Amino acid sequence: MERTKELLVNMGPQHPSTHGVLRLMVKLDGEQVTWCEPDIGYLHRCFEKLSEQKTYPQVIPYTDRTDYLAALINEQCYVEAVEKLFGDAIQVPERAQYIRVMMAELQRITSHFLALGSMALDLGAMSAFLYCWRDREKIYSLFERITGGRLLYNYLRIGGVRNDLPEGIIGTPQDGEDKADKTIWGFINYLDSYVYPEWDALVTNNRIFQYRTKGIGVLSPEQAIAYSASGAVLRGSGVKWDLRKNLPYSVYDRLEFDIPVGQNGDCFDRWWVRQEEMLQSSRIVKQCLQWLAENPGPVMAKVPRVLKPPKGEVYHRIEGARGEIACYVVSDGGANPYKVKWRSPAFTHLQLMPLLIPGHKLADIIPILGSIDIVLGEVDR
Amino acid sequence: MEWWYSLPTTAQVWIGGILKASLILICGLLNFYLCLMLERKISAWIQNRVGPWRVGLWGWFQPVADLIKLWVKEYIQPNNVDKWLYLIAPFIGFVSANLVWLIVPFGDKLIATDFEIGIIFIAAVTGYDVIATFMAGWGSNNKYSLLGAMRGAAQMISYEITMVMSVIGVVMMAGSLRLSDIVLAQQERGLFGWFLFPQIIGFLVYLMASLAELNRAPFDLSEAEQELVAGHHTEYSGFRWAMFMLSEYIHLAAWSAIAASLFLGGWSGPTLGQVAAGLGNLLNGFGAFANPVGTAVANWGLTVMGSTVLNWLAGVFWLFLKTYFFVFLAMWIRWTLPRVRIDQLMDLGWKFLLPVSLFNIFLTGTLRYVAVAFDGLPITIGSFTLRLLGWWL
Amino acid sequence: MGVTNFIGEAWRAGKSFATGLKITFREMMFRPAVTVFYPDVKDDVPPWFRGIPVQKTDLLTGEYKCTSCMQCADACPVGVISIEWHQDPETKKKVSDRFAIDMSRCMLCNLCVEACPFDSLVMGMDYELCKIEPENLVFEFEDLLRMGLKYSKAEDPGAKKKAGTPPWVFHGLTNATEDDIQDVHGYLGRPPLPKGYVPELKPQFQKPAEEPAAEAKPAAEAKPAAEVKPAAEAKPAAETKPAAEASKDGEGAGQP
Amino acid sequence: MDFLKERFPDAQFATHVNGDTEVLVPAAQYEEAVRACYDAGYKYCSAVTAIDWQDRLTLVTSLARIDPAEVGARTIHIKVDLPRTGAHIPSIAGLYPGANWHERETYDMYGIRFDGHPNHRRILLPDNWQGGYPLLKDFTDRRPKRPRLVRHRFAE
Repeated sequence: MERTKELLVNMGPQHPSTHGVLRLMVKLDGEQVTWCEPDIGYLHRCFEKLSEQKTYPQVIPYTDRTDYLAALINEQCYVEAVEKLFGDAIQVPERAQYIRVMMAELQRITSHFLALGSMALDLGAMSAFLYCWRDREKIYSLFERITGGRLLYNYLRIGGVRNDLPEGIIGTPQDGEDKADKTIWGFINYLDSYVYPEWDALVTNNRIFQYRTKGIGVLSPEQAIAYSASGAVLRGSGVKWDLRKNLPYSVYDRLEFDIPVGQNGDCFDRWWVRQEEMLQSSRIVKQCLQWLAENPGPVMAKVPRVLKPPKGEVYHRIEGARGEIACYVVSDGGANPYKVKWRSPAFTHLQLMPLLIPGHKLADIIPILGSIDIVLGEVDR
Repeated sequence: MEWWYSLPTTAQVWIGGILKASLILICGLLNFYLCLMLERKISAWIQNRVGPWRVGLWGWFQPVADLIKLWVKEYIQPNNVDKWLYLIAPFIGFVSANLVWLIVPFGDKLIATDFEIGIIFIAAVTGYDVIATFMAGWGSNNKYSLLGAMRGAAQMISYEITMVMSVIGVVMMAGSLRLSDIVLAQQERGLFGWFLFPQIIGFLVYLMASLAELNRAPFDLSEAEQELVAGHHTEYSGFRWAMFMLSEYIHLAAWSAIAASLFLGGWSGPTLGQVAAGLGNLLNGFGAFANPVGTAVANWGLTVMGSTVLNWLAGVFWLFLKTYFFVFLAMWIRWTLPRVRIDQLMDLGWKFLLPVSLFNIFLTGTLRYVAVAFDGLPITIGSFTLRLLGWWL
Repeated sequence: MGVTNFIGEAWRAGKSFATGLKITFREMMFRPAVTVFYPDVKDDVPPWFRGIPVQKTDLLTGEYKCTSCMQCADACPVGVISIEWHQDPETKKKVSDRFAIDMSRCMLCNLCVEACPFDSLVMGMDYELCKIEPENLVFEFEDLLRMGLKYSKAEDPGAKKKAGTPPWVFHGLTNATEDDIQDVHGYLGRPPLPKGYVPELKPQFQKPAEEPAAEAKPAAEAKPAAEVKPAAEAKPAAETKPAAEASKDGEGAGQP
Repeated sequence: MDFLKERFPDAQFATHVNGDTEVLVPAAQYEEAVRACYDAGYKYCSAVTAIDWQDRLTLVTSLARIDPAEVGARTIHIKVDLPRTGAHIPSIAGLYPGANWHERETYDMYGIRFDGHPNHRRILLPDNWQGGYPLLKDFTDRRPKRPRLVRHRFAE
């Protein structure tokens, strides 16, 4: 029989549902995708080259720009790596550690908000997307009052955090939805009592949504590990691995939380894992708030005005919002880092596209891309 | 009126035709305006926004500004398009959407053309929509457009069958394909003798099928903006793109009007005279204590009851209400549900809706037979009891 | 699949759709809109919102506090602060010729404010910095001083930098205007006043005597007198207090 | 790391400040060392990068172990010293598919060729990039710089 010609379609760089400037080259046989290759680099901003020419504190604002949806977690990764280089010279105050963890978990919630919302939007449920922007704005107004910045907060410092929490931002555990954008307690209660059930009923239990996501883009645990998947992608495939538990950094070993794990490794499981992680993050934030309300204290260690860590190398891995963020800092004893390597999860996850997409329909590219949850600023750095 | 009858017949036909056509067009455009504004406002309210706000009072003149903007916008025609298909596709869709309004009964004898084959006519003119979509997708020489056009054609063609099948039940109960007859048949069945209740299965199937027919979410696969950038009208700009929007919303309103006539009794509803008479009777305590006010109101109602214009106005009013109930339903569904995939859509159409509509036809036939066999048994009650039996089988 | 499965699936799907429709209906009917009508109504931002680094003036002497020590320029990651100065031959003091910030490249990282040893720079809350010409995004010293007026205070000459919350954290609005200072350098376009002329400060700028929280207290009191819009009034008034208490009992961070 | 110590007695071992192990093996033994780690359970390639000391390049391959029951499993960094120009090393993308793009990026930024790489192309820079390898210390950007904006006083 005669072979029909395959249709080569360029999804992106300008496409409604490739988040950012990703270019997906797909070959279509009818609606069936037979071949797929991502093409990146449209947003390359030379982060690693720049950071070799800046002093150590000056690199922190650039780490914000890599994954601009979870900026504080990137700062945490870089800052803790540099502190490890200093060894015992810098003792970070405990309160600063707790503030870092709390902000990181709030940041994780915002990042998951956007991940879930954009995936729902790509599947056509636009109202769900706007609901999560509505709730995301509340956290951002909290961040704005704490750090002064709304999206890119240059908040963490080598040796602590820039400033303490302002008066009254913590609030009381009785704060309700009306305080959701005034106090952190208010937002956490609002999240647990209103947002999560609404999401559950509106999207997660929706049959069309389940038809679209269940059994799509199945990733087996072995494949997930071999392809260096991490974060919700790895956990959605059923591997119970979370660097906050398995390689504890900061004060995570003193906080109690669970690791949600999926069974099938399909898009729905990744979605479900993210949704559950938001609840776990709110648990962590609650514990941090209780601790912070009780123990006031300094939030900044005594650090020299010019930071010159001793010669050495460190490779620091933390659990970012999208997976394992790692930072390889090499110091030659000078005021500038000799080398900074940024290991970004989204960059690693994009390798899964040629594995997951072929064999599915064209419409399935969208939930797969959404469940992998990439940020192009982090992919291209 | 005698000057009108003094005119030659050809002149009557032509003038009447032109008058009707322009009226239909105006009606379609008014519905477009309302639907567009409602779409924006309802989506905004659902998403905790306020929607258009700047132009006019609460932004209710936004569509005017949009149309002016689209009118003066540069008209871009890409290279290597199939020129004629590309140019005329939007207008074919526009015409097919407007043609549906021809057979919508707005009141007793207030109907443009009263076809005997009303339902079939709907299926026929909505067929043009497929052609328009496919011409647009094929003509504009874009891969996304082509995919969207393929999807749209497959979807519309397969759902037309289901839509007609789901209406057959109504036709069987009314005993006619003519829409005005269907409305009258519902009127004879009493105040709430709408076909919605006995034909609940048919109604649900018709709802889903016509959502797919109209390319509205959750079935808007031919212009799925997240998958295919804008589907079959990706390459259109300016007023030709506006033509697609026009036809989409006019089609939506027309479909709602048809659904209202088929299932909600169309224009039938209490007229002003009936209301006044009822009010008068109420004031009179139904003759218990007759007082001059009640009698006056009742008599006024009785005098007014016969006037054609008032009854027509009442009919238009009720049809408008029922139509926009359906419009609101469609928008509400659109802004709630995610989109289905093309193969799931086909499964739904062929494997679920079509068998269900056939089962509905079978059920209705049985009930008709039963109702005729032991008549006196009111058909709604009988249908419900037997439908309960139908679940068991 | 059997007919019962068929019907059950339809029932489950219908139920889930009904739930979703119920939720959207609730959102439509019973939830307020969150829209802010931006140009007419502005969302209230805290005074320490990082909009643009501005220069502060001492209301008492009318001198600006910048000494062109170049520390901000060194700390800036993108190098958008350009400072030119020359040495006054007789007084042997630095005289600033030019202090410009190129806001077209500034990334609002607050590092220059932290580097400033004289508490001269502060992050202003003005965020509408759109200009038609990119050259107009270069803010010269005059503009920065004008924008910084509403954070300026009558400084305490004897105050020495103490550990504790740095003064640029949670700084408040004093809403000083051009009438509250004497124009020593004439950057306001007014004729310079005779030297040694001591202006009578408005009550909210009078230094309260022997109180350690000398700088943040007037900010807290200035609120009611301020001609800020009522939406913003409640919030900053509530939030300039912590700076006062924090610096009073000296807890908080040591300035890096 | 005992299994590496007995396998490669002449390799140089070191420990990072956070407990990670780093092994400096000769280039000939690189693939063998990686496979030894793979067999020892280090099935997760965290990153591949390189460091440009001015006289040589050092390829760093960070391998980790994914064991849900284990807490505090440190990373192994396998290091290879390579010449600064024309360096090439066997690719491990067959063993660790996740290292595929990291190797491409390392080639893109440092010019280290990976023999046997399935898809050996530039990844972040454009395919027709001629400007050299950016992360080498002696890289100079020849593209025109944006001029510094200067505004005349009181121009508004």
